[in-house]
Amino acid sequence: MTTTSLVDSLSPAEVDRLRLDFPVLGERVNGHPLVYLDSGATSQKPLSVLDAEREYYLHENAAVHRGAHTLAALATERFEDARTTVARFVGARDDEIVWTSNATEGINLVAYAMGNASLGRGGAAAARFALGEGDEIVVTEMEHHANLLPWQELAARTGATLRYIPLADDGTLRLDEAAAIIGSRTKVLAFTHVSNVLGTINPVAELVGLAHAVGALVLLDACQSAPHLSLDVVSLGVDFAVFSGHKMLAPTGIGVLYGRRELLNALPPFLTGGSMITTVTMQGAEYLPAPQRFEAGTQKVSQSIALGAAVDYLTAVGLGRIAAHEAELGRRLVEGLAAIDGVRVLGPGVGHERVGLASFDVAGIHSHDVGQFLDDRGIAVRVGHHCAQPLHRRFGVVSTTRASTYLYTTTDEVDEFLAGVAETVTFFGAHA
Amino acid sequence: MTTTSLVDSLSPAEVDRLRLDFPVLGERVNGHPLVYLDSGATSQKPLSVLDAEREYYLHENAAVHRGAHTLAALATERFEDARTTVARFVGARDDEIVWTSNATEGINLVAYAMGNASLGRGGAAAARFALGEGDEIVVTEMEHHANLLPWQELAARTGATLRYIPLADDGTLRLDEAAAIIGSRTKVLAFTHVSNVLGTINPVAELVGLAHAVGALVLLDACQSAPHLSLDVVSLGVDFAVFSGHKMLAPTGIGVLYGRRELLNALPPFLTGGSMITTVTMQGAEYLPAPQRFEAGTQKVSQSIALGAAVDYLTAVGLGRIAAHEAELGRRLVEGLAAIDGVRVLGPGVGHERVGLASFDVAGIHSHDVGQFLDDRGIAVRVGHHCAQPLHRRFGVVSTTRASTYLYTTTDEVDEFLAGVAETVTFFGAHA
Amino acid sequence: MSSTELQGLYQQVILDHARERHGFGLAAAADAQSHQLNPTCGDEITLQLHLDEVTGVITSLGWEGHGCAISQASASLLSDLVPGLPVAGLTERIDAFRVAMRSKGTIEPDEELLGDAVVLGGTSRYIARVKCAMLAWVAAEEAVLQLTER
Amino acid sequence: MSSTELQGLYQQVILDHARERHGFGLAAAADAQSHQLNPTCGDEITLQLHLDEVTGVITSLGWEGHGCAISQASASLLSDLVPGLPVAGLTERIDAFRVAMRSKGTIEPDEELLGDAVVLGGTSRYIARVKCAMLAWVAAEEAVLQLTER
Ligand SMILES: Cc1ncc(COP(=O)(O)O)c(C=O)c1O
Ligand SMILES: Cc1ncc(COP(=O)(O)O)c(C=O)c1O
Ligand code: FES
Ligand code: FES
Repeated sequence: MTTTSLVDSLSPAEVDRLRLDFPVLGERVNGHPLVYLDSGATSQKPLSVLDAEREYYLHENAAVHRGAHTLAALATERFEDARTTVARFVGARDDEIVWTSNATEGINLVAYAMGNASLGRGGAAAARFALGEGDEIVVTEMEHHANLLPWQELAARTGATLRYIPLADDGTLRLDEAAAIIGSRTKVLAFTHVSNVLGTINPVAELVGLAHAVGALVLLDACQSAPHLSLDVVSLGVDFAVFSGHKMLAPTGIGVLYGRRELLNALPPFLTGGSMITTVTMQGAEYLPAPQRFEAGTQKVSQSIALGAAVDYLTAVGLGRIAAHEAELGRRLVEGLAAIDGVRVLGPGVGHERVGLASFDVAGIHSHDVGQFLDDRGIAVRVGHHCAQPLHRRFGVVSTTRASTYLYTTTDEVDEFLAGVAETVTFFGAHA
Repeated sequence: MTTTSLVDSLSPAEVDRLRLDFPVLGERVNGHPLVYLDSGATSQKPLSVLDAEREYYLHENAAVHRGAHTLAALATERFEDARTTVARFVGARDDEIVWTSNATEGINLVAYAMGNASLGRGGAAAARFALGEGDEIVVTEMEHHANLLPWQELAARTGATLRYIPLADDGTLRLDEAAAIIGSRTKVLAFTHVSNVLGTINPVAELVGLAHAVGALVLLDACQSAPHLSLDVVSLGVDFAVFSGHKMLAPTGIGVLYGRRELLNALPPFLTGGSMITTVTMQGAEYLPAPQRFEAGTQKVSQSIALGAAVDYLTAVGLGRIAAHEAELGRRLVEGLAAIDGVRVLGPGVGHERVGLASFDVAGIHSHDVGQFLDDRGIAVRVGHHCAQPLHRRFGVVSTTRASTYLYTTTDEVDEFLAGVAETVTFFGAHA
Repeated sequence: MSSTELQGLYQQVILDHARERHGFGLAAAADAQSHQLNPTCGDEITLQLHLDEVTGVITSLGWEGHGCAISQASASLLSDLVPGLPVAGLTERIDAFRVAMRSKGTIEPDEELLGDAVVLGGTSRYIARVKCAMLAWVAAEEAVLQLTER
Repeated sequence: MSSTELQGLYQQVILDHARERHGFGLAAAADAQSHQLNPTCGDEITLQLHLDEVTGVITSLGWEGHGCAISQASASLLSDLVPGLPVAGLTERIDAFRVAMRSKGTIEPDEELLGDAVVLGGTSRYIARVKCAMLAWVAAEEAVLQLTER
């Protein structure tokens, strides 16, 4: 059913071995062993990632791309090596990878740079990015706020119109509607690869096809895909893609913007400051080509290096196998939840493809109460709107409870979680 | 002479003890013990800072301000405690401290938010931040590119005019000119507290007085002061201030924007995304008050916690004593350099106040050759324009060599550096 | 199977109030009305106060909204507490409730002042849930402000 | 006092060329001219090629600019190398020089092709300085492009 079913999954013994690399998974919470099912919000980190960052500070720390001393040269090399590692991971070229502090910043970068182009910055080369009245930006109804608000604001600043592709009741995108909405006025199409609430994998090729047919640019929010599936930005054909390190074994504070080379070099700068210029006078400045053009000021050096180490870890395990493991866990989650009375899973039902993530509503019990009950037995899930209020509104709920897995999640943990949900119903229902 | 001379400095024995907290200072470079005189670019980190971050990942890592599980609550508490620590450090209130990834981003945040206000975002409350033709932004000729380019770009986007306060030959600001330039058209005055090239400490009170007399906002670039002097944003009377963690013992990827509470709450958002809203529809959004209003997406959690630990370290040593120690080193640097034939120090000469930092030109020898020679004996200095091209142009040079100290710098290191500079002259001169 | 601590948070009285919400429903008009939103979860409440203009005593409190068991029980318990209180008496109770809620479990709420609402005391140990318990009380506080500013 | 490695970087020939720069000075007109900037340091060079239109041989190379000893010596050495070369011969030498420079010290520059400029070989061990050595050669490459595109 899933495209990854041809690949071997991870064996239980292997998962147990991997777990040793993540000491936090051995913590006890409220007297119970931690069952961490909130990797969709942020992942845990293996020792190799923590060590990579520490080693950097113990032996090589210096300002990069500045100064000629030995530490600075070493730091610069490590920093650029990490860029190469990440570039290979997603099938891009080195100079197509821009460091950001998270995916949110990556999307804002593109939106603001387009806003700058709309105000005439970047000259004729940037004219293709300019927006104005009559132009349209298209997103979907399932976007995370990070891939919605920057476009709302850009529309408000430029006079462009924001439109959105609605959802079918099963949580898939209405492609018929998409075909009607994406048209000659469309300048950008921004959508998520994998929904952080529904667990659906969107049909990238179809959407890219629609957008490129009308000359629109495509930005892919790969936050929930880059950590879990193998990703090739070139074969996906997107123009821009963003993701966050903290969801894929790396520390907080580091993210990635991929952009096709000629686009990045035509786009006006966003943040301005040191290390991104060739010449500055009091009157104006000349900017470096990408990626430096978008990397103003002192960079997230140790975090980039740590993201490189995280990618090495993921690559060593194998993205295909991680995806297969998580697809199994996702199936188990949905089947188990669907079997509990009063539980309604959002998005694709039993038997349909999804990643290792499920959001659900329990009739008559608020998600925060569900989460609190589970936390009492050491099970960490996320509750609330998951930064996707329009999506929740679409399904007639204010909030849901979400369980999300990663390579270190065991089937036993999923089972414990399912038992916990069943008991939640009893606990809050038993008093009826 | 310096205001800090009443405070005890650090004894050599104390500095030696402190150095044990910084293992990288024990490295050897090119066969020599490392003499790290590039703290003005980025500081080294004590073990307590590295440990704080690691402990967080080993025991508490989770997404903050989201979800109700135990790890998330712990992480949120640590994260907000760090904010309190940093707020106290600069005399601000908790909700006046916004995390950024560096000082550069902090300045861009204010400049872009003002740009957004200029486009009508933020409504009537934000009208005071709007700029247009006829309005003026004032900076100085000594600014780091980080405090120049964002304003140049803002001027270009809004039609406002950028003006600058020139420098006297001794590297001080021409206050007579400042008084003539700052006037009723001035909307913002942005200047650096301490010059990263000259080592001068600018007269904040006078400049704030001039700006506030005409109703202009003041942004202080505290990058080179927050790590080295005790800073009180309220008594300085500035409206905004920015600084970077990596220059003050913290990791890369974390910085701070201070803003007066009522200003931050009136300023339109800059980056938009998750965790900064109350309500989102497909048509628009309501934004949270500061600081969350400016903290879109997953934050730099472990880096904030590490910055809190860095501030604890600095506070334990004492900023007054650090400043006194560095003032001594600064004196030694300038006196030593001035005594070497062919060396010209930029900025205040012997006998004038400066921090522990000096940039200089060696007649007939390019700064990169000076730096290379010093590096050969393990001495790390910075060479180039130090992201201050207009300043260098003002003094008729393309680049300089810069030595900069910190609390862990010894007088022996300064002496070794001075001997190295003298030998540089001989080496490149001896072949004449 | 659930820990005694959790049983402390979700006492029987709380679960009962969450299910059968006292004071639920809004009138067409009121002497004061406040709407509050809990930004961390998106839940909200609208709360009304009705005053006896002559005696200065609050006659009733009505509310509508959605939220977790804690927030719903808290609003319900508050609506039981208020009728018959002078405005200043309500303010005193709001203050006392806030102090207990912010105490991280160190201060037991005062039963004299807060009546059945003391069952919410356990919430103060769960920092992330304090806003839930406070939601109705913050709305009441804003409504009181409207009454006193008139 | 300075290490042998450093002596390898700053060989006597290099220091001499840095001080007495061959080919320094620009003509009012040239057959090709390129301006290059080293963004890491802000140094720059303007370089001109003069061609014998009949034989297709480069008759001379002139340049002006500022930079470190490596960059100045490199331009000076290049201007010694070029006169008498056909355009294709210059391209061949630029390519050979680049390969050596990018080799991190693993490839010795070919003396047959590069003459005295082989003294710059030590630079390839100092990644941060490779751009210094390359600056004039990149300018020459761009100038050659102009010649061949005519
Ligand atoms: C005075 C001054 N302002 C701004 C900056 C920029 O800081 P960052 O690169 O950390 O954003 C620096 C340091 O590079 C500086 O010294
Ligand atoms: C689909 C999706 N997009 C965007 C984001 C935002 O990522 P970040 O908060 O790391 O910027 C997230 C995660 O929160 C996400 O799941
Ligand atoms: S979770 Fe929303 S009020 Fe409690
Ligand atoms: S340092 Fe500028 S060319 Fe060498």
